[in-house]
Amino acid sequence: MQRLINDPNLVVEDMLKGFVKAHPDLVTVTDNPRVLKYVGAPVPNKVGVVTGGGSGHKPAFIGYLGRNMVDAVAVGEVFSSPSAKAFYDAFKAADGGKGVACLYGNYAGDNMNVKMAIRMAAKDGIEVKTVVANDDVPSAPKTEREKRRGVAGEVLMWKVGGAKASSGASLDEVIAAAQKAIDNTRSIGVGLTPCTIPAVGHPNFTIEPGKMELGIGHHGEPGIQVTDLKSADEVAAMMVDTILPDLPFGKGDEVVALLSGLGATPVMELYIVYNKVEELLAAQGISVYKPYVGNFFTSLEMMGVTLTVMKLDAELKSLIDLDAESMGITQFKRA
Amino acid sequence: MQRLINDPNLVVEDMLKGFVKAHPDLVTVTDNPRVLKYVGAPVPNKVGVVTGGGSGHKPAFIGYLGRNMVDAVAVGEVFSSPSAKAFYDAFKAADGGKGVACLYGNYAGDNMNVKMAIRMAAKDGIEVKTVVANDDVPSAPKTEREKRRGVAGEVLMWKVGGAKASSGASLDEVIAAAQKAIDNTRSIGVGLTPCTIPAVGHPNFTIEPGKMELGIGHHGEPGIQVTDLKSADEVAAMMVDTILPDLPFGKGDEVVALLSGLGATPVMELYIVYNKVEELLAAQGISVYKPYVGNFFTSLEMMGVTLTVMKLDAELKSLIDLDAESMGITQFKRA
Amino acid sequence: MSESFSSSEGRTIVLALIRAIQDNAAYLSDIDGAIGDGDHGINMNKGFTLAEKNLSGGPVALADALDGLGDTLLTDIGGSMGPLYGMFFQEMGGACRGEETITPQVFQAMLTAGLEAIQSLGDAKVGDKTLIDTLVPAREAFAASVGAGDDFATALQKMADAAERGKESTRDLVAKIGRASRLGERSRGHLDPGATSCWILLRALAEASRGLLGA
Amino acid sequence: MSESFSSSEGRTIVLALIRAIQDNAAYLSDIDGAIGDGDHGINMNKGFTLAEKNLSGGPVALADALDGLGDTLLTDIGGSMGPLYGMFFQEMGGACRGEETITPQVFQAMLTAGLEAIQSLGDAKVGDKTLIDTLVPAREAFAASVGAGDDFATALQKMADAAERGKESTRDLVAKIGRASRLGERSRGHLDPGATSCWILLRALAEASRGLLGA
Ligand SMILES: Nc1ncnc2c1ncn2[C@@H]1O[C@H](COP(=O)(O)OP(=O)(O)O)[C@@H](O)[C@H]1O
Ligand SMILES: Nc1ncnc2c1ncn2[C@@H]1O[C@H](COP(=O)(O)OP(=O)(O)O)[C@@H](O)[C@H]1O
Ligand SMILES: [Mg+2]
Ligand SMILES: [Mg+2]
Ligand SMILES: [Mg+2]
Ligand SMILES: [Mg+2]
Repeated sequence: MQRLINDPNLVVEDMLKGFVKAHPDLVTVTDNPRVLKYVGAPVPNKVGVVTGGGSGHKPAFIGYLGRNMVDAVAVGEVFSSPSAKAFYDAFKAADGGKGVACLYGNYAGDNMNVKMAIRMAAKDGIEVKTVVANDDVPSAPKTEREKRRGVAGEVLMWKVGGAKASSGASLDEVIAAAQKAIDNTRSIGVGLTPCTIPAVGHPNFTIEPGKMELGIGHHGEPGIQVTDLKSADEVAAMMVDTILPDLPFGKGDEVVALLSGLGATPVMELYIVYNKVEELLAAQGISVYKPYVGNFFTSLEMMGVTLTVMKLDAELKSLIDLDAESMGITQFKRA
Repeated sequence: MQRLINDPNLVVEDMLKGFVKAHPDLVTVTDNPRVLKYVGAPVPNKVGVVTGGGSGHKPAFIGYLGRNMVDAVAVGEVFSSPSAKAFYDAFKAADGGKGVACLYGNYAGDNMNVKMAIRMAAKDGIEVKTVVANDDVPSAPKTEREKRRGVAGEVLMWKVGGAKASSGASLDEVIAAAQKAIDNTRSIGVGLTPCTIPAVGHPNFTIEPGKMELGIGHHGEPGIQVTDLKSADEVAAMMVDTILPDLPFGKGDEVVALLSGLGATPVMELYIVYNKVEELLAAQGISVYKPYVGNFFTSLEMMGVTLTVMKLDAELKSLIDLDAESMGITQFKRA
Repeated sequence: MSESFSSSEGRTIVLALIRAIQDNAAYLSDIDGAIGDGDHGINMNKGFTLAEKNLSGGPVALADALDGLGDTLLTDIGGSMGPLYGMFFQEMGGACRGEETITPQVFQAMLTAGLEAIQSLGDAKVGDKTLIDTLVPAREAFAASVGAGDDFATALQKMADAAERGKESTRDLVAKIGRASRLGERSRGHLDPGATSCWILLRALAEASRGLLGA
Repeated sequence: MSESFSSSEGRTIVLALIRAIQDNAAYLSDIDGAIGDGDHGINMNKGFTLAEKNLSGGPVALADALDGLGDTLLTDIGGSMGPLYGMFFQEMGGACRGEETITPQVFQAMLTAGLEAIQSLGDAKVGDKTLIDTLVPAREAFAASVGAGDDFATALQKMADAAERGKESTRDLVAKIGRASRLGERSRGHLDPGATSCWILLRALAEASRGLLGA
């Protein structure tokens, strides 16, 4: 395990300390060491936007704290849901009096902890509503969409939800926009190597050299197919072919295409894959309104990529276009 | 080799195509397929800022094309200098009539190709002056600073040079600012794993599991010490202890601290290392005016980090603070 | 040998649970290493050891002690185990709140409340290779034994035995839920870590209770 | 057997150089694999094959043919080999520009110009384990042979033989420059790839020239 850590049981603590030091203009601590918030939170009279999840997915989750983005994040151990208390404290840190939109991913632990945190918040009179991201196509058939995992589509859900909240919208409006974002979004991942949780010390699944796993999850959850390692163009085609029919996307659609590395894949290769993705979308009459290529949602030092495509309407376009300032996404309108 | 590529001899071509598709608002092609330029270049009456180098270091080099940053980049094969013609064409693409500042790293190939490109440009009446980054402390003793390699300090040289050029400065002023930036900057790298050039297909150096190499270069050039893999805190201390005495940095200094991953190290770990770096600097009375933590200058899928520290004066501070828009660095002043 | 014990013995019972997890932390991680990610013992030990710190010094009502343990797991552990075991102990505590003594009937209500809490949170069924495979037969055995007229101590022993058989049953199962489900057929032949920790907890609970009954 | 050849034979000479690199591309990469990154043959082959495309069909002056080869290497190869070999051939071309025939004196001037171009660009010295270790003794052998009154063909042969000995000398050297210097002592025992490609080029140059001389 070639890793730069101290005590493997304290990687999250150490990382959080460094993160706060590196981004003092964006984030700050709260009373709960497992909750960070945007320096501006709670923004009075704005719906609070909260997320949370296990660590090891940088920039997710704390990397999306910021202006017009997420207000507070509950932080879990590596690949493990934050506690109910952390979600609850994140709700309190984010609540500016208009309620809280908790936008998170569909994992058993997160579902349970969020459910209980909502009960705790209700006692304080804080209204919390949720959107549960389930953009990962390979994790369940379309007829059981509620079983699908949330993956990099969460980034677009936060972008949209954060922008909507900043527009002064009500909690129901924020929830509706974020829900629309995730309903219009489909993702798929391809893994090329496993990864190692520091406290565990060895990979807890394998991908043999020369092989790849189509449909793998962000924690190494099983995919739909293990094949010989394909070329970048073939991988692009496999991903596009799996997700386009699922929504379905079609001729004339304008989309966001987000191609994220899983951590250890050189960014050079993300552009090689994106080159083909864009070409394949164009061939189907789908135009990329806004591309995001980079490491947006990773899995420690896993090699591989995830492709996320979101179909846009006028509202989503304007929300995607809004300025944003966070470690993971910083964008400004052209002067 | 678990890599997402097509023809290993065409990775640069494929990557460039994808890059241009992913960043149409920032970069555009030129007649030379190995030269990309900022969409706004040449900016009339602005000194053109050019760099170039081998591929495989993303965001470097093309990732720093943008507003208030670099105007044109010459692109080489993976880990191999661009041709003289590419540098020459980059000069032409960047020249807005006030001459060109070529800010690049100290490598034999780059030195030779830039030298010849300058001769070619002279025939066209384009004035080109250079700053050659040599921030890598371990690559030669201080008495032979001219032999040192340029590493992640180049990013700060581009930030400063790009900002200075945008201020309307003359070529000599831009060169002076960029030279001051690099003269005030010291770097060091630590490698934890080797990397593989796709066209070669196997690593061309080794770092045994459980070991690390202090002072390694961006292409695996030899470091000063191979040791057992140390903790993040110890690695931070080794890096800080090597570079601080070299300038030297001291009590009361305000600095930029740039901690870059080498490609495959999880970003989580960069924050773990940064946490200690900041603490060690503070202990010496050195305060971090501006931290940059992330993947700013990588070496394919090498694991490891580089630490770069730049001592600031009033001019450098204001140039570092200026808005910038590029794939590698996007920053805006607070509204 | 008595047919009930005082509800003021919360400290005794919960300390026994904590010791059981501490003593078996490495074993539980080893089991998790075979089909999971090897951290089950680490996770559980972290939570239970923290609960020990939060346990006040003097005698504590069983309801409060169990509630406190559940609280700590819920607050500090996260993951799936935090809420599952957290709610399990909170609901067990709730089911004996206000009782002066713990009778077989109260104990049965506690088991039922704990099991239902877990079932309402997770989606696991018997046969999915989870702690449910330990808990369901354990509760049934206790209820059957009490129904058949056995004394409290015997019913507790039968509960622990059934928990052990339930735990052992997971060896031949293919995991349907959680991390081990990744392995499919390869998960067969290994114990489920959660089922094992659940057996260790129920065994400790039975032994401590039997001690208080003078058995 | 004549003592000069026509300067209009540029195509013949440069095609011989191109073929020599193409035929030995895999060999050169293998050598580079032992102490470098294994791409020397790939790099060289790419440049020389491109130069073949740029070579016009009919007879070409040697000056133009060499200049064209140098141009392609300079324009399209990059790295260190592009400028080093690029300038080498450009300067060789420059040294015979305007000559009607290539005499031993012209040829010697070409070698000297090429060597000086490489020395002025790179910092390598004899003994650093680079192509300089081939080129320097080759030029000296040619000059000595001409000085001693040998005929052109003999001098060419002595140049090629010296190039081979120079190349072989790199086997016992420790690399001081370039990628192989990373290996320190471990670079000893292996040929230097650049020294080897330089020998292959000089041998092809000698053979093609001797052919034109009727030797
Ligand atoms: N939904 C669920 N219901 C009941 N038990 C579950 C559920 N999901 C997982 N488990 C239990 O969790 C155990 C693994 O726990 P642990 O190793 O602490 O968590 P993780 O799998 O996140 O590393 C499994 O052995 C299984 O018994
Ligand atoms: N400064 C220099 N002068 C002369 N030859 C050099 C110099 N630097 C490197 N070389 C030659 O370059 C050869 C390696 O070339 P190549 O493999 O194409 O480049 P790279 O090392 O970048 O992969 C070495 O064997 C050496 O002979
Ligand atoms: Mg586990
Ligand atoms: Mg785990
Ligand atoms: Mg080489
Ligand atoms: Mg090379």
